[in-house]
Amino acid sequence: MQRRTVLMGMAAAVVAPAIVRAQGSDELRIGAPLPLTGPLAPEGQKQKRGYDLWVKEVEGAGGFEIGGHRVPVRIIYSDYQSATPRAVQACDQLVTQQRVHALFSPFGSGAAKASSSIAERYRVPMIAPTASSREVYDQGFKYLFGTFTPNETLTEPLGNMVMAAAPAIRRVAIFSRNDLLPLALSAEMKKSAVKRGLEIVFDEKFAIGSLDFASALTQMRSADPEWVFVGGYVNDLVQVRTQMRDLGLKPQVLTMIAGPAYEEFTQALHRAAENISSAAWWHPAVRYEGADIFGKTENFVQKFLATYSALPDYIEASAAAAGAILQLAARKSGSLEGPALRDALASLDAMTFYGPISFGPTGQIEKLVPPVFQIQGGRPIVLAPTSIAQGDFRLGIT
Amino acid sequence: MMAALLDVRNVSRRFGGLKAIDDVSFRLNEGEIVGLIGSNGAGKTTLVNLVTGHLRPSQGEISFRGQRITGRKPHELASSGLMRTFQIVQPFNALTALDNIAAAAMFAGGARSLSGAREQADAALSSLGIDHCRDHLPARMTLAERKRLELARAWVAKPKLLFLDEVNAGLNTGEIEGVLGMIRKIAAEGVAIVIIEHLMKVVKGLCPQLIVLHRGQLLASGPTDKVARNPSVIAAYLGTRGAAAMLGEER
Amino acid sequence: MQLAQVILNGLLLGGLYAAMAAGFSLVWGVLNIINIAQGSAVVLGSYVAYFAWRYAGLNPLLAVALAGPLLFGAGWVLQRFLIQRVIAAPVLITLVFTFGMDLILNNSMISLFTADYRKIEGVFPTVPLSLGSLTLPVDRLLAAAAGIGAAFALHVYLHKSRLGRAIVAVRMDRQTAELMGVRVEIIYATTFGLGLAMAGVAGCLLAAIFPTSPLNSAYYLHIAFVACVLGGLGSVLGAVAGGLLLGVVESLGALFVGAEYGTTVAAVVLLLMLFTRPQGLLGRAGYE
Amino acid sequence: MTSRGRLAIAIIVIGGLACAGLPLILAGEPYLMRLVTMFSLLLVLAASWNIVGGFTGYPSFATGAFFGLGAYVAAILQAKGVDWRLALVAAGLAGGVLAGPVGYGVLRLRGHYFAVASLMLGTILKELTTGWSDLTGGGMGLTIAGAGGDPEVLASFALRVSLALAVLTVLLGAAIKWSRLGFGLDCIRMNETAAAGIGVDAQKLKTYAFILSSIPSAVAGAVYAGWIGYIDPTDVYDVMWSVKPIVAVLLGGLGTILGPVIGAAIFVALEEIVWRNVLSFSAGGLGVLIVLLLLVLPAGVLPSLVSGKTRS
Repeated sequence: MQRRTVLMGMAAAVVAPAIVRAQGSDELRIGAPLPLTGPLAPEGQKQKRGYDLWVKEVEGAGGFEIGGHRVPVRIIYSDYQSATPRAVQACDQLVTQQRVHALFSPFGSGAAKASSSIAERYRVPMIAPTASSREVYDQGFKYLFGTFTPNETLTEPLGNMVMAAAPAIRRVAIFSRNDLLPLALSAEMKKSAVKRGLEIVFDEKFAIGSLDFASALTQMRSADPEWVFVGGYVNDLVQVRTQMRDLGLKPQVLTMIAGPAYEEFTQALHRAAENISSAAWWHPAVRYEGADIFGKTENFVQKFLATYSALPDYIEASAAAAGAILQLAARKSGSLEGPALRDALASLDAMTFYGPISFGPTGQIEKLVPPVFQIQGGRPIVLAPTSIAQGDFRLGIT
Repeated sequence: MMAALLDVRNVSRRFGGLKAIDDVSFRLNEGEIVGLIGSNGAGKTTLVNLVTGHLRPSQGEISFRGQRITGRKPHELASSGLMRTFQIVQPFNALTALDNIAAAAMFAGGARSLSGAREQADAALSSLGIDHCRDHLPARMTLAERKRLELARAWVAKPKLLFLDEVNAGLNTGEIEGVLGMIRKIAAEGVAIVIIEHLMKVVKGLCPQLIVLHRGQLLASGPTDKVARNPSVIAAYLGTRGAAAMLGEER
Repeated sequence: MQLAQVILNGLLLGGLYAAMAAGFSLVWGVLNIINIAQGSAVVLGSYVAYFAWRYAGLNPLLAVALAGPLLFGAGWVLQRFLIQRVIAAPVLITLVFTFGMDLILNNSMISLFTADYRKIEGVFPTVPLSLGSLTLPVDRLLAAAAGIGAAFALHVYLHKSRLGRAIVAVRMDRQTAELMGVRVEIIYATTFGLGLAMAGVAGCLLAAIFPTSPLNSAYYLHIAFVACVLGGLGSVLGAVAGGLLLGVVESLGALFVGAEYGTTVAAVVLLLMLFTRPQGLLGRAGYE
Repeated sequence: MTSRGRLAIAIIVIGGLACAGLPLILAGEPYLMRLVTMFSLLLVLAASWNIVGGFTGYPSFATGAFFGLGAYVAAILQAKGVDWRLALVAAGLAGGVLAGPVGYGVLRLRGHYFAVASLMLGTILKELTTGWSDLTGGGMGLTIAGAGGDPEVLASFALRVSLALAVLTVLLGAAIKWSRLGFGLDCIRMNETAAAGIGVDAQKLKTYAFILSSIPSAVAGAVYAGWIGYIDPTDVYDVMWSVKPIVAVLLGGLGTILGPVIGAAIFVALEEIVWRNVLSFSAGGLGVLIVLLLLVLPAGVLPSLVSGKTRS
């Protein structure tokens, strides 16, 4: 009897480190591959700011609560240099080497889609804070969860709003960066426009990294559009807007996604930013009473402002929300085991500072209503949903 | 009448506005040894470049062994028996003397394997008297040895016609004798040779025939004794450094 | 009318390209080195202009007086003490060497300044000039004019000053120049310095119009390549012609082929040029 | 037996042992497996670049173009349900078919002009791939269907295929260097005018070398695509795929048969150390490596070792 206990104890001593490593109840490790260098570096930095704020908040609360006790949380970053395959490798390495309990996906839909197969292989839950395309979630994977609604949830309310304000509008121009998200948004924009009987008079793409758009915009000017939709990232959009002004191109409605949500957009353009309409998955003007670690949206915005001296945008909020969501799920599951955590995420239905969180069968967020907004008086004013609207839609640009 | 080995008909070459070679015609028969002379800038090297395919004629026709070769590439001509050496030696610097020659045996001489090519190269080295350089890199060889190496390389290619572009330039009298010995040996095998040379003594000793170029035009051609006494040839040479040197040596 | 506007856009762009290509072409022609780091040097010039504007309110067109000498000094030192040690090496070695320098410079800028795009704002009037139905943005007009002006200044310097003439002499015939007592290492260092100074100048002008980020460097390098080959190696005026032509070709390409193929059109033009007229529009045949 | 024969047998034996043994030894070590796979792919690119850059002396920057082409050809075919073996063969063929006319054109240029032209090939292919989004997915990239399944199996499989390809490419290099073609390439590198003068058809031999060099590069791209499971134009046409093999060969020894092997090993080791320790300066670290290498050890490790031995 005694001998048996000793033997078992010895066996346990040998096996124990392996169990501790696998369960890792001593700390929570999250793998986060980020594009800290390369073309996506600005976006990668935003994602990192969101994560870091969340970690700081958790540390302030004395740790991450799991199964009745608190453990420190550690995010293991890995720079994938804006190269998607490197992101996939980084995910693999984070799971197999660092034995992380969960993954925050790399930036954007393309990288999220590519790396989600790693999460699926090793049964490690992955939260994608910046992936919106349906293709990402249509792979039949069980371990992938995303905090962005599909792209048409941005273009449809925009379409409604523009048609209500200017029913006479007929001619639409679409100009898009030849890149995953902007192309997907433009495709949805096209659908939304055609659905409303509008005519697409200009439809072009520009290469990633382009600085000069004068020729294409000259051509666009000749097509005489009333509504111009531009898909791209903040730098592209600032350039397109400046060069539109230089060429005297003044449509009644100018919609740009996904840059006007960033503070640097209005800072760079000043008056030229006025009346540009946009939509995003989140905006600092929204108001939710969260059950998560940040609680009220105002609270999150305030803490972000205090830490980074800037207003958070939707990427930063979504990244912080990824952490908050993981926390809610872990509290529910009481375990950091992949399958248990995954099940808790799948069945989650809670309010956060970011908005209502519940994931559909594909893992993409449901219920969240992306706000439509317009730059008015140098800052973004929410126009929809009506519950949080701060102003009315205005026509014309300077 | 037997077809000429080389037939150059009305060949011209312009560089921009300058006529480097102007309507030159001549013929060469098998086994003939001809001196090609002319003052600096007369167009000798240009003419060699035109015949060996390194330059394309602006006008005119060139035939070799009865075939039209105008515009053919140098490597094709080398493989079909038309070889040359360069005024400035052009060895393969990282190959030993043996392999320098073996390369020519392989690509122009028709050797099937590297070992076969090296056998031919060894034979050439010893019969041309430079076997002591067999395993040397060109950088370790004297200028005279490198000139001989270039000759050996041309020789193993088994040419029918060989252009020698100032093989003696920069050599002393003793070294020149050695090179001349090699040329005679090659000539004795029935290879036709065109020698570009400044030294009249060398030309007279080797070449029964002469071709004289002056400002891109053919000034005279024919048996050496006759051409050398041609008043227009002497007039063209007088007053130039080349002529002075030539006359000095004749004395 | 649309065509005229597009050509005008191209010419305005081309003025900037000219400044970018002039220094690159000079270095290539005289030192027989392709400076892969030229694109990053242009970005460095842009940062000089950006920070001078940000902290001292300096107009980016005037920042030229700051960035030019600064990059000249950096280029002089780099050439004299680093590149000089591989200058006689084969093309492959010098290419890979300057590529390594580019990686260091570019990554250092990302580390120091981040990859964020920075934009100079509010210096130039935002209302464009009108010429009939043609629109002429003020900032672009000034920057393009300054770009061409800088290239012409370099041309004049090369042909009128003592040192400039020595540079031209070394380009034509290094050995003879050496025999005549020209100290070639010093000429090389000066040339490389001038090359980077032109990059710095171009960077300031670009900063006036486009946002600055280390990520722009590859695009700038591409422009310098194509404009330089179009115009002819080592010829400053050729680079101006090449830059203007490239600007127009790119703009027309965007119009007729599609905006996303601008770079492809330029690359194809470059290849055609290399095959048919490698000496460029105005240049003589180069070193090889 | 000649030294060449011994070297060839050594490559075959050691390479064969590595192909058979390493996947077993490294089983359960995903990190090391990935490292060795990365090494093998770099070795393929280095050894194949060496044929053009080392043997022939033409500074090609087109490796990345063929790597990317191979990756896309294989990925598209696999997406259409073609067997992976056929996809690899097709990728190699596509590389060779493109290399023929392209090589014939650009190899008439020399020095910098050749380098620039070869670099442009990658730029053009990258933009065409991005633009032709119906076929290639454009900027959205392509996911390779066969990449799912058990990660262990896939990793071990990728390791085996890339190792085998590396051994074959090194052998190809040896076979070329010791053949009539290699002798001709040697002559072309040293003196193209003189080579023409002794009957070397430089244009033809250079084009052959370019084609033979492109085929393994394209197949390497195909293996990479299947291994990673997702490709996009900015990644597979990255200029780094052209530069890293050059640096590896310069590290090991330009124009030697084993230089690429040694160079690729040192390169992967250094890159791994740099990547792990100075995350945000990884590209700059590579730059420092390049500059130091060319200043301190311009001949590469292998020739420096050999000449050091003969000196002492």
